Amino acid sequence: MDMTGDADHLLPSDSPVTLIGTDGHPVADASRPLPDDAELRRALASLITARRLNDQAYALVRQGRLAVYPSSHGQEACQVAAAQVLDDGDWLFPTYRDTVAAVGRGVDPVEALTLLKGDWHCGWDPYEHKVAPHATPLATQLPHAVGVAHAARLRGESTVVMALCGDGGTSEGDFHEALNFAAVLRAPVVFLIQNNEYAISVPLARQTAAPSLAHKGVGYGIPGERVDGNDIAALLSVLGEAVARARDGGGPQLVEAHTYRMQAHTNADDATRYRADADVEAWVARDPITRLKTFLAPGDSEMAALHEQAEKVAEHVRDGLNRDVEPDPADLFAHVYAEPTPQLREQAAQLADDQMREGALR
Amino acid sequence: MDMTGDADHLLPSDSPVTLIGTDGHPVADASRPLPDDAELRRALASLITARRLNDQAYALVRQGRLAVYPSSHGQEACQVAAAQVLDDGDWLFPTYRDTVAAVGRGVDPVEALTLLKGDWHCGWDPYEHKVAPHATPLATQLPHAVGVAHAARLRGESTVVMALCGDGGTSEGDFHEALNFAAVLRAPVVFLIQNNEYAISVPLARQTAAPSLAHKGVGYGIPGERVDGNDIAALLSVLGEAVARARDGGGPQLVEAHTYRMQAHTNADDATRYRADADVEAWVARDPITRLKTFLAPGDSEMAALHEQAEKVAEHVRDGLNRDVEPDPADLFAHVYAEPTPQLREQAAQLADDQMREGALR
Amino acid sequence: MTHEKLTMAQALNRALRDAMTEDPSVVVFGEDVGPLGGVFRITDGLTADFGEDRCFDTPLAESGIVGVAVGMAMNGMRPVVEMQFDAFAYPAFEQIVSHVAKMRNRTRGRVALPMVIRIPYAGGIGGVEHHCDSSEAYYAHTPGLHVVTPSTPGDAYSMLREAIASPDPVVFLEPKKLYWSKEEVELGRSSAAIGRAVIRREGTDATIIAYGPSVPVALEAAEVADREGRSLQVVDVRSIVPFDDETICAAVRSTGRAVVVAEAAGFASVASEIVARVTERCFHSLAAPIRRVAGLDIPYPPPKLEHLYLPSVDRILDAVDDLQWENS
Amino acid sequence: MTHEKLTMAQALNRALRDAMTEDPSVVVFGEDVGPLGGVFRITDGLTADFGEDRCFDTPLAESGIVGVAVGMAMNGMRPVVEMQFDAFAYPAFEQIVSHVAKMRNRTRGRVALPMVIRIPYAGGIGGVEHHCDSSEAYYAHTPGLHVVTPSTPGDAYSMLREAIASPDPVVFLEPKKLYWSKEEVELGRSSAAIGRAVIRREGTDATIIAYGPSVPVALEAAEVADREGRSLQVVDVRSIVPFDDETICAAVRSTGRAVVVAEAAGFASVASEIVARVTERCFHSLAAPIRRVAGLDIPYPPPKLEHLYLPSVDRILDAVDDLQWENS
Ligand SMILES: Cc1ncc(C[n+]2csc(CCOP(=O)(O)OP(=O)(O)O)c2C)c(N)n1
Ligand SMILES: Cc1ncc(C[n+]2csc(CCOP(=O)(O)OP(=O)(O)O)c2C)c(N)n1
Ligand SMILES: [Mg+2]
Ligand SMILES: [Mg+2]
Repeated sequence: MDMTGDADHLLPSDSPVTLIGTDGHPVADASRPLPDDAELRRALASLITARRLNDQAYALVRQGRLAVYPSSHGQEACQVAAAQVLDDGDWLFPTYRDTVAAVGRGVDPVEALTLLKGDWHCGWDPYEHKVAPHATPLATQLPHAVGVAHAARLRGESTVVMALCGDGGTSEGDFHEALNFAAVLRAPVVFLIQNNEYAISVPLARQTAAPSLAHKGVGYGIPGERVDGNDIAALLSVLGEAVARARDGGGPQLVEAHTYRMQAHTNADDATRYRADADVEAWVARDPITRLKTFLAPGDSEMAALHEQAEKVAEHVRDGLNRDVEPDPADLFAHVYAEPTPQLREQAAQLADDQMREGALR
Repeated sequence: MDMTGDADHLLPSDSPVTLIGTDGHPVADASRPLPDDAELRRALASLITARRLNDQAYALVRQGRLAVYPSSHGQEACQVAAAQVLDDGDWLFPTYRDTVAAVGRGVDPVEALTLLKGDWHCGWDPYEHKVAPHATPLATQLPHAVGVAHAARLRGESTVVMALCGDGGTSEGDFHEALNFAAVLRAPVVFLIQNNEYAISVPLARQTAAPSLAHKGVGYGIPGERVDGNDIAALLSVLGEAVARARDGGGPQLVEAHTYRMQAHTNADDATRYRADADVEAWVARDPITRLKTFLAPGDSEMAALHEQAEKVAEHVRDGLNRDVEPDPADLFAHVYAEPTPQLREQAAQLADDQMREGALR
Repeated sequence: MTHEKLTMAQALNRALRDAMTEDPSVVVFGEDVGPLGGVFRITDGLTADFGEDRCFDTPLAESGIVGVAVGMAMNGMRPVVEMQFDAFAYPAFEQIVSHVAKMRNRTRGRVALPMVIRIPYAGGIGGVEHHCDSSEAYYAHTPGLHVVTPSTPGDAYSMLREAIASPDPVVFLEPKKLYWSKEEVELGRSSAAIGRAVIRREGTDATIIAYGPSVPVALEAAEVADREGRSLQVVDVRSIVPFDDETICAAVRSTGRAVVVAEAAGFASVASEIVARVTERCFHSLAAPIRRVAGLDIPYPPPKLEHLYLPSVDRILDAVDDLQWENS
Repeated sequence: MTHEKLTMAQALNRALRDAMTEDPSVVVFGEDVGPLGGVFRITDGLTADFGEDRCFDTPLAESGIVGVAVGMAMNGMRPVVEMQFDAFAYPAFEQIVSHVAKMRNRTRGRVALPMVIRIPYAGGIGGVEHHCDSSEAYYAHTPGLHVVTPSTPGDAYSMLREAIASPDPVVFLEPKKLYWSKEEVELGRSSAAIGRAVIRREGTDATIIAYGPSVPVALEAAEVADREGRSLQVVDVRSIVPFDDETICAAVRSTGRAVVVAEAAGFASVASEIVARVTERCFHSLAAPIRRVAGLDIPYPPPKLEHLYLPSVDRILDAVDDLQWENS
C-alpha cells in the first residue's frame, strides 16, 4: 500500500545550475565541470548565426516578406544547446518560437520560415533531420514526442527525443498528460521548458504558484533540474546529461531553463503594455552571447569568420524569402489524404475550372 | 529571476497519517490529536448507514431496480469524512462513486440514485445541499469546484469546496488545469483523491510513477498530504485542517487517501480479471468500520440503534426505487434551454403527436 | 439611446463595459485579456477600469478557463471568457459539450449556466494554421448551446449584450476579419437578435443566405449581380441556434432560389443544415436545388492560398448562375 | 478464405488479432484494453497473446492516448487506440482535429499518420449520460479524417482490417448496441468498404439511407412496410468520409423518394449533409423533399426515455408516409 514516497532525487537544485557567470567568468563553486572547448566554440558559432537569423527574420517582417515572426532573441542559448546535445538519430520537437533550434538540427532556415512566410504549413521534411513540424497549439507536441520515443524504444533503438515547451505551455492539460505518459512508459524524452517569464503578456506569477517549473517533475516521478538559460555551458552540461541518461534507459527528465524574451511575443505584439523597458534592459547584461564571448575570448579573426558565416546564412534567408513562390492550388487537395476522396477530386476540378475561367477573363 | 524554490512545506509526510491503527487502537506516535468523541460517534453512525446503503444499492442492481452501481464499499470513511468536515455553506463535488458523500451532505439517497436508476441525470437540487451533480467524465468537475470557490471568494464569502477525484482521474488534463487554477487564484478548495489502487482494471503503477499522488501538489505550489483512507479519525483530522486552512485564506490543499475498492468497479465489471482475491482479502483486515468500532467500543444497544437507523435508510431506498416513476416525455424538451427553441417546440409537438397516435392504436 | 461610430472590436469592448457596469456579476477572463486587453484588444482597459477581480488573466489552459467559468456560473456569476483563437477552443471541447451544454438539462433546470464563450473565428486575415478555423458546426451540432455570430458592429454590440444577459450559455463567434469594420452603433440594451435572422438586402430573383464573415461577401455579390441585372436578396442568419426558420423560409419562398454561403468546410456543416431544413420546408417553392458556396473540405490553407478557399463574389455568382434559370 | 460465426465484438477482436499477427507495427493501447480486454472485451486476450509491448493499458488520459499515438504513427507504428465511450473522446478533440486530421497535409504528405481511433458510440443500451453520444458529425466535419461505421459483424471485421491498413487516420465508430449481433464472417483481408456504401435491401418505392446502429432499424421498417405493401430500399452508408455519392444517388434516383435515418441530433449533422448533397444531385428525380429521422436536438436522454429519442420503426414509417405519395 505505501509507496516509498521519497522525492529527494526528483527535486531540482535550489538555484539554477550556472557554470559561466553573467560576467563571463566560471562560477566559483560550480556543481559540475565545464563542457570542453570544442563544444563551446561550436556553440559560439551557432549562437552568432542564431542571433543573426533572429535579426534577419525581424527585418524581413518589417519588409513584409514574413507575415509574423516570434523571435527567440535572448533565448538562443537554450535552442542552440537543445540541438547540439542531440545525436543524428534523435528527434527534436520545436514550438513556433524554436526556429533556431530547428536550424541547429540542419533544417534549412528558409524552409524553417515557410510557415511564417505563408507559403505552406511546414516547410521542411520532418524525417530528413528528425525535426517535427513547428507546433502552434501549445503543449500538443509533447505527447507526440513521447510517442516517437516510445516507438523507438519498442524497436530497441537508442533514440532520444528533445521536446521543447514554453512556461505558459506548462499549464495546458497536454503537458501533464505527456509527462505522465513519459514517466509511466519510461520513454527517453527530455522536456526542456524555456521559461522566458512571459506567455505573451501573462507573467509567470499568474501562470503558476509552484516553487519552480522544474518542480513539476515530482508529481510524475520525473527528475527536474533548473539551469541558467543564458549560460550555454550550463545548458550543454545539464541537457547533455539528461540526454545521456534517457539514452541509457533512465527515463524522461524535465529541465527548466531560466531565460528572457528580449523582444515582443511577435512583431504583432506590443510588449510595453505589460512590461517595463527597464526589466528588459536588465537582461541585456545577461546576454548569452556576450557571456560566452567573454569566456572564450575569441580572436578578432575568429570572430570575423563567425560573423561572415552568419552573414551567409542571413543572405541565404534574405534571398530565399525574397523569391516569390507561387503556391500551386492543386496542393490544396493533394495531401489531405493519401488519395484524394471523390469529393476532393470534384472540388479540385471545380476550382481549376473557376480559375481557368477567371484566367480567360483577364 | 530566481524563485525561492523551497518545496519542503509542500511535500507530504513520508507515510500516510494514521491515528487509529488497523487493530483499532490509537497509534503510538501519532502526529496529531484524535478528533473528539462526538465527532467519531457521528462518523460511526454515518459509516454504518453508508455501508448499508452500498449493500442495498448492490442488491437493487441484482433485482434490476438499478441499472448499474459503482460501489464505495471499503471507501466509506473517505466519503463520510469528506462530508462531515464541511459547513452548511460549503460545497461538495462528487464523482459517480461518491453517492455516500452526497448522502452525507443531506441529499436524499433515492434522489442520489436517480441517475443510476435511469429516470433522469441528476436527481437532486444541487443548491439545496450544495452538492454538485455526480460527475462522470473524469476530473471535469475539478475546474467547476475551483470556479465555485473563486466566485464565493470574490464575493467575500467563507465557502470552502471539497472536490473529490479518483486515482485514475489524476491523469486527466483537467486535474492539472484545476489544481493550477486553484493555486494561482488561491481558491479555497480541498482536493481529495480517493486512491483505491485501481482505475477500473488499471493498477496505480500503470497510472503514475510519482512517489505518491500527494506529491502532485508540489508542481502547483499546493501542499500535499497523505492519509490512511480507512482511518476515519485521520481523515477527519487531515481534511478538517485542510478545510480550516482554506477557509482562512490559506489556499487549496491536496489530500491523498489510501484506500481500496472492495467490490468490482461496478456490477458490470469482473474484477477477477485483473486482481487476485487474496489482495482483496488483505484489505478486509483494514475495514474502516471495524476499526472505528473497535476503537469506540460502542455498547450493544448503541450499535442496535445505529443499525436500526441504517435499516430505515435502506428501507427508504428500497421503497423509493421500487416505486416506478413514469418519466414525462415533455421533460426531454423543457430543460435544454430556459425557453425551448422553436425547433424544440416543433420536435416536442411531433413527439406528442406520435405518442397520441400510438396510444390510439393500442 | 445614444449612437456612436465604432469598429466591431470597439463595439464588443463597449458591450462588455456596459454589461460590467450594469451587472456586478459579469466577470471577464481568459488568456491575455487583462493588461494587454486581449490580442484583438476586445477587453482593452477592462482591468484598469473594473479591477482585477472583474477582468483577469488566467493560466494558459482553455479547458480550465471554461471549466472554472462553469463553476462561477453555477455560483452566481456571469462569466464571459475569451478563447484566443478558434482552434484554441478545442482543448475545452469536453467542458463545452459535456458540461456547458448539458448542465441545465442534467439538473432539470435547477442549475443554469449564464455564461458566454467568445471565440474570434474564421479566416481572411492571412493567419497561419490554427488561427482561421470556422468551428461553428461543432457547437451548433451540440444541443444546449446557443450559437450566434454578428456581421456588423451594431449587431456585435447588441448581440453580445443579449448573450451576456441570457440565462443560457452562448457560444459567441466573432468574425475576426470584421473586427475593423466600422459603423454607427446604437448603444444600450434593446435588441432581440438571438433567434432572429435579418434581411440585409431586398431582392427578388434569388436569396443568398449567409452569416458572420460571409455576409459582406454576399452583399458585394448582390451589388455586382445588380449591375448585371439580377436582383439578389441577402439574409444574415446571425443566430445559428436557435435558427430562424420563419424569416429564412419566407425569404426563400419569395424568390424560389437560394444559395447558402459559409466559410466552414462544407461537409456536415451549418450550411448543410440550412440546405436540408430549407429544402424540407420549401421544396415545392424551389425552382432549383439550393446551392452551397462553402469552404473546401480541406484543412484551412496557408495565407497565400486562402483566397481560393474562401467563398468569393465569383463563386457566389457562379452558384447563382447555376440555379437553373432556364426553368423560370 | 475462411468463415466463422461471430458477434460484432468477436469480429473486431479477430480483426485486431489478424492485423497484429500480420504486421508487427500494429500496436493497441488505451484504457483497460490490457488484461481486462476492454470494457466491451474487444481487445480480449491481446496482451496475453501478443505481449505488453503490443497491447497495453495507458494512464487515464484521452488526449495523451491520441497524442502518443500520433507520435508512434510518425515513427513507424500503426497504433489502434480505444476511446472507452463516445463522450470520453472529447478530451482528445484538439489532438484529433489539430493534429491527427492535419499532419499529412501540414507536411505535404511527408508525415502520414496510419492510425485508428476506435470509438464505441451511439445508444440503445440503456447507458447513462456520456455513454451514448453519436459523435460522428464532429469527426465527419473535420477534413483529413476518414470516418466509418460498420453495421454488421462482417463489415466490422473487414472494415477494421482496412482501417488498420489505411495510410490515413481512421475514426472507427462502433455501434455499441450491435456488439452482440451475430453472423457468419468472412475472414482475411479483401474488402474495399471504405468509400463504398452498400445496398442492404432492394426496394422500389423509396430509399432509406442509414448507417451504423440505424441500419437494423431501417431494415426492420422495410420489413414492416413490405407487409403493408410498400417496397423500401435500404442503403447502408458505412463510410461517412469518404462518402459514396455514386451508389447513394443512384439508389435515390431509382426510387425518387428518400428518408435519412441517423441517431445523432439532427441539427448540422451527417444526416443534414446527406439530405443536402443528395438533394443537390438528385433534385429533379425527387418527388418529395428528403425527410430526416434523426435524434432529437436534445442531450441524449436518460435510459427510461431513450426510446423516444432513437429513430424507431414507427418514426421511419411515418416519415415514409410523409413522402407525398399523392404526387405519384
Ligand atoms: C492551445 C493554445 N492556446 C492558445 C494559444 C495562443 N498563444 C500562442 S503563444 C501563447 C503564449 C505562449 O507562452 P509560452 O508557452 O510561455 O511560450 P513563449 O511564447 O513565451 O515562447 C499563446 C497564448 C496557442 N497557440 N495554443
Ligand atoms: C474522461 C473519461 N474517460 C474515461 C471514463 C471511463 N471511466 C469511468 S470510471 C473509470 C476509472 C476511474 O478510475 P478512478 O479515477 O481511479 O476512480 P474509481 O473508479 O477507482 O473510483 C474510467 C476509465 C470516464 N468516465 N471519463
Ligand atoms: Mg514564455
Ligand atoms: Mg481508483
